[in-house]
Amino acid sequence: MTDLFPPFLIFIAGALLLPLVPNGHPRALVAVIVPVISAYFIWMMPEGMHGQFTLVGQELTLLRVDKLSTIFGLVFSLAAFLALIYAWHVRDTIQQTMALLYAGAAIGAVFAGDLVSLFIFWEGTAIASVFLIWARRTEGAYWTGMRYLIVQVGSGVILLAGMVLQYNETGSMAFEAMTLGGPATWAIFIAFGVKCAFPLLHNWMPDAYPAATVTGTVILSAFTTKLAVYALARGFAGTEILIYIGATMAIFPVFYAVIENDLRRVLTYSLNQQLGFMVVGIGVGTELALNGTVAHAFASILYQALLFMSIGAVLFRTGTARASELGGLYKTMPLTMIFCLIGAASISSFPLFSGFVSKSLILSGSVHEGHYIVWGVLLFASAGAFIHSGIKVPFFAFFAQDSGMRPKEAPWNMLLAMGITAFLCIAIGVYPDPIYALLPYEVVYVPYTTTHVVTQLQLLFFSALAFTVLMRAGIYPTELKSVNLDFDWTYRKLGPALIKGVRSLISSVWGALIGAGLRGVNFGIAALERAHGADGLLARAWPTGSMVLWIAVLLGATLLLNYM
Amino acid sequence: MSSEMKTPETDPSKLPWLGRKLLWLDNTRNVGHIIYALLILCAGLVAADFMYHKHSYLDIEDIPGFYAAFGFLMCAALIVCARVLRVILKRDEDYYSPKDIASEAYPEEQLSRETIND
Amino acid sequence: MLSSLSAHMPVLQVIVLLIAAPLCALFGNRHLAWTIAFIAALAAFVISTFLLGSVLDGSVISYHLGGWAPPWGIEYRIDAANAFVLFIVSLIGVLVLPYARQSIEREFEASTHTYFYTCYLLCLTGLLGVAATGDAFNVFVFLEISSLATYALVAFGAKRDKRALTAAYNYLIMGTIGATFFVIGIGFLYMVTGTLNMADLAVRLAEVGDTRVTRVAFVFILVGMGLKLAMFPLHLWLPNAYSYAPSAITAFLAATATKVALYVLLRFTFTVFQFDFPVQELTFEYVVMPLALVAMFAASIAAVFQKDVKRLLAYSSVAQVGYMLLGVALLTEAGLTAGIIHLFNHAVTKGALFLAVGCFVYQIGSSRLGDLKGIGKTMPWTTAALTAGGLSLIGVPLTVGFISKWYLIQASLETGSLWIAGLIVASSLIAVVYVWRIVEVAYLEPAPEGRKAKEAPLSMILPTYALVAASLYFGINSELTSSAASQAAKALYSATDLAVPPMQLTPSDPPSEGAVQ
Amino acid sequence: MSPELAITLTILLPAAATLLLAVLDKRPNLREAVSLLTAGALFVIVLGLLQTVLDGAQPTAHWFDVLPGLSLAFEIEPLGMLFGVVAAGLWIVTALYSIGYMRGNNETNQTRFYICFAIAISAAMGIAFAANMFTLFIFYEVLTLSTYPLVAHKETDVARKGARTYLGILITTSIGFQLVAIVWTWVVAGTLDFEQGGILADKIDPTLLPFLLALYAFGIGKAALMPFHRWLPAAMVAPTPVSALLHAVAVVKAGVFTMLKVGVYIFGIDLLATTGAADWLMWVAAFSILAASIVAMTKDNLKARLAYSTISQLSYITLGMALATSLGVMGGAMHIAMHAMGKITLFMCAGAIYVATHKTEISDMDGLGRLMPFTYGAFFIGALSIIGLPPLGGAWSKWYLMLGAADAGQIIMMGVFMVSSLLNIAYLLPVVARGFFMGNTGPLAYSVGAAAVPSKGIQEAPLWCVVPPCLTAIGCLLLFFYAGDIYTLIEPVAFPEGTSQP
Repeated sequence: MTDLFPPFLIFIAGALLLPLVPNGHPRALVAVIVPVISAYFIWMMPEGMHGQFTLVGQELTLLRVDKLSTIFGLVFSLAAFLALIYAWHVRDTIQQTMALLYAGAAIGAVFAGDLVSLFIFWEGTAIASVFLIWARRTEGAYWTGMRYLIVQVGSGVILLAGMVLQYNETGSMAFEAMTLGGPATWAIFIAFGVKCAFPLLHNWMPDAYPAATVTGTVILSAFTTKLAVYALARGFAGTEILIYIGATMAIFPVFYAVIENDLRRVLTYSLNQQLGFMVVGIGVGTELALNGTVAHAFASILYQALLFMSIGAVLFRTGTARASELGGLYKTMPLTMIFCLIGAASISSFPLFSGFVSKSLILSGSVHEGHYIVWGVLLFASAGAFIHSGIKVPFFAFFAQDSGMRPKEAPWNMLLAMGITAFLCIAIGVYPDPIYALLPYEVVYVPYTTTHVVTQLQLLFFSALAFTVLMRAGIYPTELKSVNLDFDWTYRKLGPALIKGVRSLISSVWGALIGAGLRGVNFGIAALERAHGADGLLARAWPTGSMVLWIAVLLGATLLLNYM
Repeated sequence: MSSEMKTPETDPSKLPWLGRKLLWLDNTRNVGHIIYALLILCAGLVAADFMYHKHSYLDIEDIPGFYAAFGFLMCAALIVCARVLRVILKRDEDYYSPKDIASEAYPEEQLSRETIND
Repeated sequence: MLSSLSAHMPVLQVIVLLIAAPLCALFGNRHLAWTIAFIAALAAFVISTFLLGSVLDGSVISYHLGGWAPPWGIEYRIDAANAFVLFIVSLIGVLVLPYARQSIEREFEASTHTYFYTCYLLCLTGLLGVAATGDAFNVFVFLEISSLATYALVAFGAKRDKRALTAAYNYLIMGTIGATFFVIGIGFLYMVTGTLNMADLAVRLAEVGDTRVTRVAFVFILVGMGLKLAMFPLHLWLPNAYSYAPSAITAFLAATATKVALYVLLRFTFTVFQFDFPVQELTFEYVVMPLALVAMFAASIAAVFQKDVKRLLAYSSVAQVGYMLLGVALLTEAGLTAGIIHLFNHAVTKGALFLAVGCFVYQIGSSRLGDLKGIGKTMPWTTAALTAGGLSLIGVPLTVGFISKWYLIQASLETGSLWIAGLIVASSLIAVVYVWRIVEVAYLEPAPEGRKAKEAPLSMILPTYALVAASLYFGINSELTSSAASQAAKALYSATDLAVPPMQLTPSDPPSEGAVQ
Repeated sequence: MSPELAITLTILLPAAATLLLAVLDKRPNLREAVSLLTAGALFVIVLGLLQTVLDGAQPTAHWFDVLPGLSLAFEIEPLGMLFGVVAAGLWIVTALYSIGYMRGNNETNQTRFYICFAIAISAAMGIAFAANMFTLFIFYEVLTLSTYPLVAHKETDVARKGARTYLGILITTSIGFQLVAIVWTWVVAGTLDFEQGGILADKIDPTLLPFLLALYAFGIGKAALMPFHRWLPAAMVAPTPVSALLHAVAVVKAGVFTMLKVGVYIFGIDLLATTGAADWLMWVAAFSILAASIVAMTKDNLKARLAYSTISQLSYITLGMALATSLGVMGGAMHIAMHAMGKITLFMCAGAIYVATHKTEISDMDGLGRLMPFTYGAFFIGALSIIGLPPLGGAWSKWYLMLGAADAGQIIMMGVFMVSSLLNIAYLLPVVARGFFMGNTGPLAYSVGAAAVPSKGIQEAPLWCVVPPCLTAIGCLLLFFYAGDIYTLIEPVAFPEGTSQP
């Protein structure tokens, strides 16, 4: 059916093979090898449209290989590889299988050349990923998973609706650059937006990611949102509204990240924020900005994974990721701490770390196009990111007040995964050219200029200064066991309350109606029985006289009628 | 930072090598040193602004120490705002319970809680 | 020999039975009596089949009794309508006999069996005579013959339940009143026309036109026949009579008596009073139709609440008569066809049902619902027959009931009255309730301890199944019944039987003036 | 074999098998063999017919006239062929499954069960191949009656009550509304033959069309359009193979199939589109879809939940017809097959769970998935197909239904399909999620670093309860890739010559 072997099939084959391999190291090894093979295939694929075939009357293109899809395919394979090493110790067949399927679906989606195949993989990521949440096997995770799944599939059905409308209008299922216009493109846009966690559509993310298993969160953080970024970059590059959406996304999670107690949720908010940068880049839409988006996606997958891995390791050893319960772990988990700091430095865009060479592309891209306010906003967001992810996460986990916990260092596989990731973060930061070479457009950008380094360092160090000062002054909000209301309050509290109210209203009205109806029916039946039952008027044995009376009545009436 | 709570003493020999090396952070005075270092670094960076030709797109960037001021003020504002926001947004951990992960412990069998004392 | 016999078919239809009846009593041996009765009934059935076959093409047979030409002599006039009725009645007549032989064994003393057969044959004679004759007064005579025999037959049930006597008595009073009204009506007609031959009456009445006398005559005939055919609310005699009569008789009566009375009403309405007679339309529209509709519901609902299957079915019969009258009261050819086809279909169905119930009575001595729990496992064939008949009552496809419903609904829709169609199906749904009460009790309730019941004897099962088969066969292939019914309707409704010169079976007589218009 | 004989055989073969089944009452092995062989033979015959139909022929068979002008006659057109193949194919699976279930559960009256089952299939075949509405109605009623003993199978009070509701609603609607509608059609059109483009155009006052359609739509009680849906949950007292038969193969599919037939061949899509006679039906169907889903969410009994799910899914098909577009018809027709395959899987899994554990309530099933991985895996796949997710068959029917809605310009109806998918998730996947991940029964596959040793091992239901759902689950998957064949089959119906084809 295809002239090239689609990489997603490798994952599916791997997922099918996995349960047959003895659980333990052999199986973990198989799982880790799969993304390597996939990366090789992706690397070797020539550019162009491949894997075209017809399914139920639809022309499908399974493989659209160009620079944009290739780099996403590669980074997804890389992320899967790292996450699977990190998850080497996991012995849960479902998690293992689903992790592979999830990565496979994401890679499949990236190479999808038409909306139908995109939709197929789009839903695939939703279904496969939810198992990583459910696998936590708690009541809370179950409910979170249901919410997550509904939102994710919801994104899929909105995409489907958009496709249907698109098809109805144009008769084409091609997935090309679109212009926001009619309901069709809006639906597709919103579908992408849900997975990209646009403001107010973002709640699934802080809801779900902290709920997943230790390893699950690492895997989750890599694919879904970056896939959405890819889809937006492919379909809506240069759509102006994205700039403002992105800017909003870059700011408001910052506040939540600062006051959030659960460190995995802090990281989720920061992930959301990083997506904001990418979305701005897509909105700006110039070659520079798009390069920035792709580069930032690449870098952010790695450092975000690294951060999630390190906090995951803490969770794995201590049973909690709450800032209020952690602290002082640097003594016993120094390597994890260092990797966390590397991740933190990367997300904060310290020079020589990966964030520095990618984020600046976006900032430059926006300022080149004259979006000065947006530029300012992003600058603020960068500083904010440093506060909550660069300082807060490592500080409260590893330093701060000694919690008294003395966990062992993370297991070897986690350390290995974190080590490789950390190495990559630094490598990209130090020597970005290989990544730049992979970007969709020619890169004429030098990240390391004096101005850039100095200004960036100023920004970061003064942010750190502000943190220190306010911390010392006791103004910085203390970490407390708490949850913070977010927009999901609307569907976790308000919605159910409304539904409950409406339902009780309806059910009482309905109950009253049914009750009245039943009484009516019963009364009717009783009346019927009185009239028609054994001794009823209409069924009793009548004396002859009465019968004759009836004859007389009928005769009389008929005669009367005839004489009228 | 405050250490009202007495931290349990751990035998340093059981700590990993790197952990032992980092133990000097336990000392409050050393933390003070770090803060001084930070201050000096900050001052140095502002001073550096005067020593090279800034490549700027915006006039505002040309103000010496613009990024420093921007970073400091914005972060201070952010933290203050967040503090105010928390008053509005904070709820008990079991606000969404009993069907919420915030109010339940991570399942023990999926963890490998090992301490250095084991 | 055969040809001369065939020439006398119309009269033989009646005479054979009339002769056989006293023979039964005379020989005094119940086995011999049964044989005679059976042969006679079989002969009647053969004759009726022959007659039906000869008139299905729309022709008319006129037989002049004793060679006296009408309107002076008595004429037997066979067209599709009454041939069809003759066919049904004689069919049921012959099928019930083998059943009765077994059935009455346990219902009354052997010594009275010969009288039973005599009464049975007389009743059959009367019913066939009513249908066959073309003379109004002759109708009355035969009606009385059959009625008197019926009263006696119902009273035979007294051995099992004394209330049969009261029922028979009531029936006698009511039946007599009905017959009297009928004869009063005929008297009025004779008064204004001076003739009793129905064909002749039709011609002369058209000349006389719409007078008060004819109106009164019509009303008396209507009410008189309404009594006999159990038109609501003149049905009050029926439930008791059917409940307490011997099982075989219940089946026989339910399938035949009311049908013949309906035929008479139709004959008078559509043949005799067929001229432009506004009162007729008025009466059907404002009296018969509402009463038919009320019957469909009131009697059906009454059936739902009955605790005895026989009585339940009796009420159902009243409701079914409502359907027939409804079809007729639509006053269209389609409606009439529907009424007539239901007449046949219901006869077959109800016959089968009462026969099946009779099997229960024979085996467990009761037809109360409470006694029939779980009977489906011990008497599977009988219960299956009952169920099949029940499905037909409901009007499930592949049964005759469905055909009737189809025609009725079609007829009502053709007149543009969706609401009547709605009422028809609504009433059928009540039938679902009462039929399913039986089915559930018979199949799904656990059988009581200690009841010793086995399947009914073959001689009872076979006639039952003959009728069940008929009700299925004519439900699957309604070719015969529907063409017969529509032919009959044509015969009754359009004046063809007067316009077409009747076939002369008595070669000597030329067609009389009166008969040919 | 001539097509005419083949058609006759499809109906008579299962009917004739009942006699053999009755004779073999006391020899269960032979009896089940007969049941299976008949199913297999029937399927082979139907496949032969399918080939004929795919070649473009429309084989006919004429039995006899029941009423003058109204005959028992058969003509295989694509829609009927589709239904026929689905019914015959799934009968094999159900027959297999019945053996496992009935024996595993030690049910009584097994012979009666198999006999009624065979009659029901015979009736389903009659419905599928009917050449006119009259024939269809007859077999429709036969189906109702033959399934009554199946519903009442257990002969308990609950079973009796359920069966009463079942029969009551189906008979009431079919005689009360459908029969009237059919006679009405006969009176105005003079024919009841199914004809491409309908038989009612110019025959009836257009203002009356919605009423006639209402008589049909509510008269086809088997389509479980609200408010005449109660029979379906009531029928849940039946043994599970019956539920599978009722909810996936014969009964409900007969209902919606009739609905499609009425829409396409009695009214004609064009007539419905131009007069807007089906607009109201669209809303009623949409209401059914959503309301039934919401009710399903509140049900803790697995079979009851599936029953309401069926009500909802059936209205997809009704809605597809009511959209009065070619694509809607295509989607509706396709959904017959897709839903059948998915839902039969779900029911068989529910039955397997019951046989293995005697549990009926979802809240008691936490953790069972780890004991019964195959059953739950099949359930998962079936559920995904019902939800309409790729790569499972259900995705295509939803695709065409939504295209139909878009074509009709009914954005709201698209929204209904979308919301319904999400509701499907909310009530179907909890079973899977809780089965695999919740509760403490079953092996803990976690213990870090150690090989997973199942603590209790796998405790699946008997083999013949597990294999059939797995087969149909694979079927769901295959349908995704072979939906094009269904498209080709239905194409001449949905897009008769002259209409534009996408």
